Amino acid sequence: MSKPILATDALSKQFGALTATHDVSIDLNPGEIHAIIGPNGAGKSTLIKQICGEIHPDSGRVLLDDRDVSALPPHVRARAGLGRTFQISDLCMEDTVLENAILGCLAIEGASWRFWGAAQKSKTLRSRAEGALDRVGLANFRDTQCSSLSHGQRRQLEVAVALTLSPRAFVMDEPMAGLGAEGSRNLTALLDGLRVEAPILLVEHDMDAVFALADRISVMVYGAVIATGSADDIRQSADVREAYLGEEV
Amino acid sequence: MKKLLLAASAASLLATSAFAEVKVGMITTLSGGGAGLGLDVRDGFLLAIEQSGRDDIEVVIEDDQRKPDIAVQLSDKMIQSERVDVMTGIIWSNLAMAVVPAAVNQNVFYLSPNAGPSALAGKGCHQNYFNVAWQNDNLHEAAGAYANDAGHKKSFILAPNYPAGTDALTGYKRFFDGDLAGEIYTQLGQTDYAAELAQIRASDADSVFFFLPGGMGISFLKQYADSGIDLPVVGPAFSFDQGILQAVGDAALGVVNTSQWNKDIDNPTNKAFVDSFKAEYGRLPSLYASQGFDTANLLLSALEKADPSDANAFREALRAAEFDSTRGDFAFGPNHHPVQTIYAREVIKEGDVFTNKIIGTALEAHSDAYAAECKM
Amino acid sequence: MSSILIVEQILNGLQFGVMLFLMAAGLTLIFGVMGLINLAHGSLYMVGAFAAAAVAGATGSFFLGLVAALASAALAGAIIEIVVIRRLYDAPHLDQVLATFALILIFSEGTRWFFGSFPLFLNIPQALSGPVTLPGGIEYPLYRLSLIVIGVAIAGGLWLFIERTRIGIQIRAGENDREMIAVLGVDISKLYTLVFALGAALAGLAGALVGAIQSVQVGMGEPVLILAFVVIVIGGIGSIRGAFIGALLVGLTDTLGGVFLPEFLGLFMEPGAAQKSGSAIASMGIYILMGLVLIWRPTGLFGARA
Amino acid sequence: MRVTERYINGVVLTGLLVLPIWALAMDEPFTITLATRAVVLALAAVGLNLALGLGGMVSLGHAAFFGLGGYTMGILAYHAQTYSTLNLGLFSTDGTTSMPLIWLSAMVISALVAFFIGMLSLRTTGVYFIMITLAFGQMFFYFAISWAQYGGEDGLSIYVRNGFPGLNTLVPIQFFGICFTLLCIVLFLFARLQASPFGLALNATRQTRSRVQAVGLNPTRIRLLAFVLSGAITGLAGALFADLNRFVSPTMFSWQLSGELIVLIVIGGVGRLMGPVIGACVFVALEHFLGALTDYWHVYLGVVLLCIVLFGRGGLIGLLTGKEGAHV
Repeated sequence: MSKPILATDALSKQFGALTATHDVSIDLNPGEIHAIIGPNGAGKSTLIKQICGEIHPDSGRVLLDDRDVSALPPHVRARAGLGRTFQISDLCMEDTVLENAILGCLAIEGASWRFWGAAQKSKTLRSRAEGALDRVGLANFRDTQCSSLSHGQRRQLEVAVALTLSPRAFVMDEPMAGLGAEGSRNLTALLDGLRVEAPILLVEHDMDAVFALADRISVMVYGAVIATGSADDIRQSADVREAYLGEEV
Repeated sequence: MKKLLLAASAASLLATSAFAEVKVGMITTLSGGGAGLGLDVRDGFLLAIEQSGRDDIEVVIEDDQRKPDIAVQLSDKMIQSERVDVMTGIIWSNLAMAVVPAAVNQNVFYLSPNAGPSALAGKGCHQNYFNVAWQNDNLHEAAGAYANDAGHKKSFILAPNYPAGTDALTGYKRFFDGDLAGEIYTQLGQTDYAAELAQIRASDADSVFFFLPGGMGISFLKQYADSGIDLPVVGPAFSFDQGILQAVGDAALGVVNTSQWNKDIDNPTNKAFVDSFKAEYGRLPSLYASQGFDTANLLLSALEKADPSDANAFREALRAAEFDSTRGDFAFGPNHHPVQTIYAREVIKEGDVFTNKIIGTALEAHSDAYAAECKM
Repeated sequence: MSSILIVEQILNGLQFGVMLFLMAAGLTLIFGVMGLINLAHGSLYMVGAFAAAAVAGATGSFFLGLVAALASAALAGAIIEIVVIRRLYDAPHLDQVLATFALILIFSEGTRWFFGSFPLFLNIPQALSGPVTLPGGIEYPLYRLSLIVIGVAIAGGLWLFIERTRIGIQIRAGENDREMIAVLGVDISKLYTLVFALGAALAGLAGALVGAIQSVQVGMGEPVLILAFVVIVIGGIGSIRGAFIGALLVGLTDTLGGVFLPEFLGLFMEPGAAQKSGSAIASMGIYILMGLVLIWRPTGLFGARA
Repeated sequence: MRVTERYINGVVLTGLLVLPIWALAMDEPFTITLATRAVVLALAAVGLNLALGLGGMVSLGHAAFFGLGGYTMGILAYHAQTYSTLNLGLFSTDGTTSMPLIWLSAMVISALVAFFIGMLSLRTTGVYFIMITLAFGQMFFYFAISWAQYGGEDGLSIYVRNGFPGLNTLVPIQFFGICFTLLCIVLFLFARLQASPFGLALNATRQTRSRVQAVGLNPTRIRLLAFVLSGAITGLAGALFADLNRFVSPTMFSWQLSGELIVLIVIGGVGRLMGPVIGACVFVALEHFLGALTDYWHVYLGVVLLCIVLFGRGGLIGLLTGKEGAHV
């Protein structure tokens, strides 16, 4: 087995009496989609936030390409190669689609301290941004103001912005949230193709999508990972059945 | 009253009035916190102009909002746009410092109805600048002199931490022969004096001198009266003026303050002024009103003799100061600041109204400490 | 420096702090429940003082003056809430700052229009005037002592009101989740008007109480307003407890700094200069305090962690 | 009729240039002074607009930089006029009356102070940011009041306007020309910056901080730089304002002035290139004409402001173009 690109090592986080994550160790290998599922409140979003650096764990480490990034702030982790999407679309609503995509290119092109010359006229920025928009199918909307996009298009744009970073790994927090059946199908197809570029850590409630996409699935309950395995393993796991269905073994 | 105001505001709108031969620009504080003083100066000034019966004097009135930058802007307007011959009206020293030096250097005459900063009395004096009120230190110096007469030996003195406050304490100390039990600079705009009162109580002072203009003085006196400290208090007239005495109330009764004017000064001009002011505006005139009235009369007296376009003759006419002042004798010293008598007054109650009564003379024919520095 | 003087100065600091609390409590409540920055809170303080002065002047009763202050400030608060503030709850902070800045202009000049440019008279009631002797031989004005007692009593009452009454529970719920209490059938707009009027009444009461020992004049609310903001920022915006602690801290820092800093500098410098620089630094004291607190805890002492 | 923003910008700048020239022809020098005042206030507000309109930093303490610029001018000119030496420990100077040097000093000093204030304030957000900037402004205000050496609350008068090579700055139209040129330069730079990659990033920090982090940018550093630039521009305006009045005083530090700068921006339109310019013109005009009509003009100003906030989202430009302004 090749070395994992992203890994967590015994991440734990308490909020008062509430255990958000307990001793979570998961990894993400090249070329795979690793899905994390679990009931609401299981700590999936908290886990993502710890991986991306928005919340500091009480103990444990986050490793990216074998490098300990636990002490780094979110933007440095993003530069190091974490491409993140948000559960609730987090975009610059007053800006156009293209501007949102260009924003994603600034760090990697080292352009954020350029004060001269219009961002939109920079060839390097523009070609990278348009490439990503093409990829998710938003090329025709690039001059549309983000606030006039449909919900599904915003989800696509989230993915496009993450793509512009050329990340080592994607970390996606419920990308299908709020999408209809057709939207989910389109996005599933898009993600399916993305894993070639970088592996995806996918938190998702849409089980059709998860079982269609995931190479591996981890199940989180009450902040702890109770099972990890292929789709079939998880279907048959007694622990998972108990957690979801309350069946005694 | 209405008629007067109308005339004034109409004047300020109609920039060019065919028959006006003399144009006077008045920049004063008519809105915000210190508006009371400006209103009094304006009313006193306009009263004198009206009584003169001259219709060839146009007074352009503008509100400086007590902001120096606005005052400078208005001064530019008066000089550049209205092309006034004479300016007057400024209440506050800092505004005067911002406006006067530039104005008098542009060949405009300035007659100060209130502020008298030391810089304009000494090295910065100017032949076109006349102060009709006092040099800032005067009333404080008189307070120091009065404290000697009253037999005070040890004073506790306080003033706000800004230039006029420093001048006040310096002025008091210049004439006071006794020792100081304490010297405190309070914050400008401070409203609570509990801490200072505690220090006064803890000291071995036999008298208190304070200079706290406007609302600060009201707060101080009320709190002083309530603190149970019963040392005699001396201050300049500013905190005991007709306008604010009613807001201080009983707390001010018996306090001695120094002033170059009071409504009971016995001369016909003053009597006529007090009566006509009451008749016109329905309130007792204040110190500031008297200064506005005197300023206008000085101007009128000079206009009788010369036209402002003949600057030298007009200046001589002003310097002669041949007008009947509400305060009796009035003359200018070599630096164009008044040489005058300063009285000690006591706060009394007449019926329902708090007012002042003269109890003695603090300084006679008093000039100021800076006149020698003035090279005119 | 005698210990009597020190105790007296501490009492002064407490009295100042307690009055600041009355201002700050309303501000922080309004921010906590409605998320609104109200720059016009100082105007309500002024309204209270003017109403008290006018009514006490007409009737001769200080107590009636206080009632008038409470009523008129609450009424003014309710009116501006209904006419203006209500439209600003979901607006960005910038709009709130601006609209309430506009209200200051309207209130200040409006009051001057109505009452004239001269300060009004309001004196302390006969029964509370003069000093009393405290244990230890400290002479202290009875009225100021009463202010401390009234202030602490109101703080306690407010705490009981928020913690123990039905409306208090709704207010606390409103701080946590606006939509939820609307779903639970609470008339949210009435609740907001009520909270706003309550905050206004507290400010008006503070204005009347303080107006009796200070000067009742246009613009009196603005210096206090800024201090009250410093208080709630130190205490943590939205926290009544924070407002109380913050108010006492600010009151004590301001009073004691103004007295002891010049004394302290006097050990090294000549007295006149020590006086001047001491009071200069003391006047910046509370802002320095606020800066330090925010560097240490960016959301104030008792603020919700960001 | 809806018009484009570009068209409005052109009309406003042309109008602002033509008015003083007309006044010159009509021999109405005071109108030129008023126009200069509007231009200088606009410049100060353009500075604030960089922080507030683009970066979403609602600073209620920008008077600090305005005042610093003013005092830099006042102190340098004071020493030059009195032939005294200003000793700053490490180095000393005899002051200067050269405008370009004064501008440079004012901008450097304002930028340095903005850096320190920004370092501390940008740890906070929202209301806390508003309040902490207000507190810093107040600190400077009180300091200036008790700084007796430079006049304290009386302020500091310089009797002659500072010089600019080849021009007579005391002639109103020439001084107007200097201020107007500076405004145009700053507006041009502002427009370039707004469209630049940095401007895009800054604009994004206003809308969503977490998104900016997620794309690998440090929002605090971006905001800090914007705050520093903003302070420098407002400081420059302060120096010009002081020269316009030939006078500086602590009122330049007052929090009402910070409030007024925000008012200017909102009247014109938040985050718009010309928003502050339009706001300043309207404000100065209101001040002049309403002030002449009634002593109580502040009441009307308040009502006008309220209407803009409640009904006129996007300011005057928004009203004319039918587009909302930036949300802060």
